Amino acid sequence: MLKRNTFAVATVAAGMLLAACSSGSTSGTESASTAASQPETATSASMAPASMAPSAPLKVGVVTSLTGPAAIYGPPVQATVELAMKQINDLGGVNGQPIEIIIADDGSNPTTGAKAVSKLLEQDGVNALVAMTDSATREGFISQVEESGIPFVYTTLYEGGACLPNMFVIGEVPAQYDPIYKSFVTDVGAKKVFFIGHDYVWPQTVFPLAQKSIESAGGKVVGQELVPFGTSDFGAILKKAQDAGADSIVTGLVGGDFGAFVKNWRQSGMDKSTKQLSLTMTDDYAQALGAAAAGIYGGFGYFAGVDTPANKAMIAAYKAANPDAFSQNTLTEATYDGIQALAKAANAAGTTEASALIKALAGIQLPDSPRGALTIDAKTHHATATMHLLVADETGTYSLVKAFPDVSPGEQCSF
Amino acid sequence: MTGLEVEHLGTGYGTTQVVTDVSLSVEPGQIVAIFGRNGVGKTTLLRGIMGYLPLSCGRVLLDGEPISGKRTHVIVRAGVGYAAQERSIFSDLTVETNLKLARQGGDNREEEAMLNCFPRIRERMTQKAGTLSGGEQKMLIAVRTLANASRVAILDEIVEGVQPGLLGMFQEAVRRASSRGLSILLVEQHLNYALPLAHDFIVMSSGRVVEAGPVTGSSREQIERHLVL
Amino acid sequence: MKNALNGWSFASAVPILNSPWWRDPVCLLIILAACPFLLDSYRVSSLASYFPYAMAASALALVWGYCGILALGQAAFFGLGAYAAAKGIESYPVAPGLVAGIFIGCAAAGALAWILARVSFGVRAGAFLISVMTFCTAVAFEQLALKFTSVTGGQNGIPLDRVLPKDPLLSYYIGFVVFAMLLLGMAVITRSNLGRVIASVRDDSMRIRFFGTNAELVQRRVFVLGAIVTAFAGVLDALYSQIAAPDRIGFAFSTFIVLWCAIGGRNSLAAAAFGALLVNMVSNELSGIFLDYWQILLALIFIIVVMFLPDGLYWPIRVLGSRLNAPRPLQLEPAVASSSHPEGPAFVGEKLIQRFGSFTALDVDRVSFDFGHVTALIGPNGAGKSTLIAFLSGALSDAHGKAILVGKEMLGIPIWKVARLGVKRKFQNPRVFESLSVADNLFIGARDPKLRMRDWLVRDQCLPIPEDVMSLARQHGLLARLNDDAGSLAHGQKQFLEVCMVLGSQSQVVLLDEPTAGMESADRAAIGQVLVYLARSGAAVLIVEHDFDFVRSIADRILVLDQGALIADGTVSEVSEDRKVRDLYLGEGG
Amino acid sequence: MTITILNSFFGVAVLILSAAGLVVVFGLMKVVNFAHGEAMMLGAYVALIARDWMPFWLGIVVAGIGIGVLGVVIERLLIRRLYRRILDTILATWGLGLLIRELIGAFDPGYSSLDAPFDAPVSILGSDFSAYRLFIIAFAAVLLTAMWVIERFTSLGKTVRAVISDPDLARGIGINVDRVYALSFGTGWLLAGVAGALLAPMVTIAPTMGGNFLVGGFLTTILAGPTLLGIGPAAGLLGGTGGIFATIADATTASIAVLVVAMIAMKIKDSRSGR
Repeated sequence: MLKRNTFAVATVAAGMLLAACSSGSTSGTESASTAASQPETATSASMAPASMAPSAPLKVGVVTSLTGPAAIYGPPVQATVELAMKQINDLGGVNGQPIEIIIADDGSNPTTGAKAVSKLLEQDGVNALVAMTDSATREGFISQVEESGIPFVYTTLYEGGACLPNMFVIGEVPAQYDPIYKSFVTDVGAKKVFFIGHDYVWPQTVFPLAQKSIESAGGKVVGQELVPFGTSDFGAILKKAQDAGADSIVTGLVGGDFGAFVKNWRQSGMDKSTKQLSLTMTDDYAQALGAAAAGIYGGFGYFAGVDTPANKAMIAAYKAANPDAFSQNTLTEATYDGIQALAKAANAAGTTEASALIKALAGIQLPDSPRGALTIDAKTHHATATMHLLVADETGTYSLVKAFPDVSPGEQCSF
Repeated sequence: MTGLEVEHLGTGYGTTQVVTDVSLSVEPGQIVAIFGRNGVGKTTLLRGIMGYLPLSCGRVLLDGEPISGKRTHVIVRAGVGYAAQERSIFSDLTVETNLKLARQGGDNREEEAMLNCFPRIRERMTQKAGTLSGGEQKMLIAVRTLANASRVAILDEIVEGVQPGLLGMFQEAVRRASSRGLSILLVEQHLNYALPLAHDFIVMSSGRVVEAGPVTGSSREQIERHLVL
Repeated sequence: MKNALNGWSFASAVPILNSPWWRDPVCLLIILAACPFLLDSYRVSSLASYFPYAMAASALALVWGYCGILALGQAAFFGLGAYAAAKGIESYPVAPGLVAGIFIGCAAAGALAWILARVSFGVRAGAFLISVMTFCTAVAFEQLALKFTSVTGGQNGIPLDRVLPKDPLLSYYIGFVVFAMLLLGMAVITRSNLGRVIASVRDDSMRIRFFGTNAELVQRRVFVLGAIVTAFAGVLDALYSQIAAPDRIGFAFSTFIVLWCAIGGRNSLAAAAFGALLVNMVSNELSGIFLDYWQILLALIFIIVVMFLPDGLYWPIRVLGSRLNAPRPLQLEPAVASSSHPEGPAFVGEKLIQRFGSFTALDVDRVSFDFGHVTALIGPNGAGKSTLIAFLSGALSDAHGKAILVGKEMLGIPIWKVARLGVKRKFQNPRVFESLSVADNLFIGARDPKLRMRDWLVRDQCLPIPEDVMSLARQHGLLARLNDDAGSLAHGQKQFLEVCMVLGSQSQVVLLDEPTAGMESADRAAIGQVLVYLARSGAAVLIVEHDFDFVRSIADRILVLDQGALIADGTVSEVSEDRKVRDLYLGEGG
Repeated sequence: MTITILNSFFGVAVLILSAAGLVVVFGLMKVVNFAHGEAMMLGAYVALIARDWMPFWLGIVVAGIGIGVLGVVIERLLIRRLYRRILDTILATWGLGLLIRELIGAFDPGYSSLDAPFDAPVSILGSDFSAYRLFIIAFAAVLLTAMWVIERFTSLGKTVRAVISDPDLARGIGINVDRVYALSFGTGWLLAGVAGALLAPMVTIAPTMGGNFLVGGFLTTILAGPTLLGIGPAAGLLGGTGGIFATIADATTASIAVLVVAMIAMKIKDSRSGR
């Protein structure tokens, strides 16, 4: 009944790390971002300032959840990042130097995440940052990132609207789901939709937009229910959906609760009377659910079955390096793209200096991304990319229902 | 040899030796009383016999079989009843349950007999034992111990705090138990109660036996000499 | 003074090395003050960000270690502080916003704690109640923080702009100074007179009521104080982490505060703070290397500490400290001649009835005893003697009748108020405060139970004790063991200690339930002498006793109870002639 | 309506299942087992692993026995040293839970799924309801009855209470104290293992899943009090509150309502018990 995943936050102790203020590194990079100046070396010996020297290697910090409730997401991200690093270095590295990657754990919570970022910035002296974390964690370290001035690539699908001059987003934002919802109504036949999501900012932002899209396509939203984390009994909620006459359900549930929901849904017999579009069932999750996932729709920028040569090559290399690993999914692939984008930007700029990197990242194109052509808009700093409406089969493998190329992230930021 | 035998027993708490080289024996049907001032190790001796404390030397035999080293509940199940000095009742449970829990085997004939000695306990069967007065609690302990011991009963100051008028009941109960062949070992301060009962007496001082022998007319003086010292 | 103490002087018996109250906190603070010179700037800023945790752990040590309240929801207070600070700074300019945040956060935490304390403490409340209540509160608060997104930012929390200076050193020392002030402030309280009372509440929250202390009030105040300090820590945490997030308000974070406190040492404020800093610093160092294994190791360490080291990692210091630096004992000085007692009856009761279920334990038509006399209460087992003593000390809340004690109607008055009428009680089995020193036990017995402002700050080093009580204590070796924990005394010495505690307060009415049980005649005589002396100086002494010879030697008047009723009342000779008494009690009847 | 009522029953049944082992351990031994959720989690894992080797039902039995044996071992190593230190048992078992969770987490980050042996909904008074949910409700009812029988007709409960209140005395009247301790604790863990395995098909199996059951189980246990039977009304009160508020409001409100009701009920219960 009462279930915030309270006890699950096992790692609080590991981290319990607060956002301490950055010291010398901040001033160093700030001055670097305005004009290439001499690095300040006095305050922090460990700090290798992002200077203009082309000989400086690209040092990328990657923040993700290796422990805590979101620990499910981190390890495949780590494996994917390592793959990207290897591939880049095999092709000669960045500016003739091998790219360096340092992974840090955010412990699935903001304070640990902030600590991890301050370690990357101050101790490791990274000159670019990639994060695959939830929004709460991102908010915990965002001010540090802003102060540091180094390029930051955020690779999680999120609620949108995070804007910093030095931040770039690869990952779906709600506006990009517009064609997915419309297709769910028109192509799949969802007429009366019920929303079920966790009670936090992402579903709270996503559902009103989804409602607009669904209604503009002729569908109707008949109800919405937000639940606390750790909910595993959805009986009362499914009853509400049934009473509301829903013929389809859109779910924005994260973590283990989604699996519990799917079982509740099946055991109640509502899988016969309703269709489900999940905004969170990534490829690996669908595979873990197996037959239970059959018939559930998904909408993502990426899925493991994307039919491009780049994707097939990437998956083959990934499988070869990690035979037992989880399948690729939209989160891992976006992080892969993030690393590739940084490498490409650094090569284009010919330096790892922050302002040059940021300039190069704005508007950068990855025509051969595994998910298809991808562009980081110079104006919004968010990615324009392909979206896919998917449906899972009996083995929990997604197949494509419909693809929507070059979907704009919409009004996010304006630089 | 039958009954309870203690040979050169030494025991104590941790590294502190409290009881040294105590030997005694209690034949079936015999009553032996141990006297001594406070803190001479009487209770410690009994706890050693009962297996609560490890023995540093010596051994304890029950009907010729060694029982020392065995765990307390095994010793009790072998037929040795023990009434500790402290309030040894389960105060949250009823009198009836207190008796029932201690019952060894299904037979409660002896319990009935003992309840006849202490009719007050029978009246209080459904009451929680903690609500009994101090003297009634002692009666309950006496019933429980004497009814369930099949070979040896060890009573540690069973009449402490009992009003003089009731001593007779306790004497009667102990005699009755003795008459069915129990070896009975009493630890007492109350000479008036214990001396008329006992066949043999032992006086302890500083953890050792300082005086022992059959109870005779002059025993009282012998014992008092040690107690007054 | 020397003369008054028959040549005994404590000054000469005191070891030269003292263990000042400030030793632990100051050692910790000196180390922390030096840290910026020993660590690199990244570690300095890490360490600074752990000060709020250290404060929360210290506050829990005060509440749990010193007062025995295991609060499982400290994070609710911590989170209130953090959210209040975040809302304040979000809504107003930084300075007034911060002030408002501190004020509102601390006030809200204090109010919440007060409510929880009202609900959870009391004569009849179980010790476990507060743990359950705080547990539920923390879980509920986390739900609330997640639910009311518009106020709390939900899962994302409320991010803050930087308030603390960018310079890591400056920001470190700001936290350090705040931490030092709170730590020293709490340390002053724990070593004050109130500190002694708090510890006695922890040891036996019921017994202390019979000395006139409103234990409930003490618990409540300590709990509220701990909540306010914790909320303040929460404010500081929001400033360092620049976010107020729901993971700071829930049960998980509460348990980590408990974990730090237990690992460091719950019995010392400084040790608990040290535990928080240590665990977090080590986590920080190891997290990059083997995070998973560190979690497992931490859990193992915690289990081991709980099982084997109740003092946490602080135990070697504590053991060494108590060996090397015995704390300075109280100076006992003979009391000024006690105030004159009133004449006449100390107690008059009419139609007193006490039932336990269907069992009538007490049913007395009229009973009284007087000042200036030793009155003995005798009767067979189960006659209701202990019930009457319990009644007179205020421990029976559902008795009926009319009872005037020291001129006041006493029915329905809580125990501690009855005690403040000047009534002290000695229990049948000795009940002393086992973890307090013998000196502190005597202090608890003799102190004026009213808590004054100075009791929060000052630790009295001198205590007036009646001369005869002092000689009783000396005769039985208590004065030689003033520094030892009362729990380490032998059974008999505990009896004497409790008698001395009861007599030390110079109460007008003294109730003793078999004070001489299990004692030898010489010791009995000593106690008897004191009681007679006490009565001669005007007090009313009521003593339950079995030994009629002893009663004969001290009592002026005897009350005889049987089956809850008073069957005789008179002088020794009157009662021993009484037919009913002879029949019933002495067993000499037909 | 039918479905709403059945859902509430199900909520109550889950509370009974997750509290049963806790009630045995707390009610009889006065030990609060904060590792109970992790014991359930282990039960679910055993059922998950057993799936590849044996039928589902046999897996439940294996989970019960396996976790029960583990409980006996833990009692020997850990709990035995903490009797009558009730607050320390909270801390020690909480640390134990953390340890178990981390150990499992080091091997398996989670999110496995176990299928129920029968998954199809059945029709009750015209509405579809999960057959497995019905089974859980029935099982909880049987469990409750069994507890009542044990409490009412055997002296087991009293023996255990005697042992806890005065182990030395219990030895002195011939009770094998060590065995009683171990068996009671083992029974608590056995029930946890069975509950975890039975509920596994309803949830996602992960190292962190135990926490979800502990809060409800803990509150039910505290309200249930010293008798095994109290679990029925306690689970009814909390589950009913949750069910009502989940229907008329939303899930978050329901969980807060349950906490508030639990606090009020706890206060009333405590002032009644008079201690």
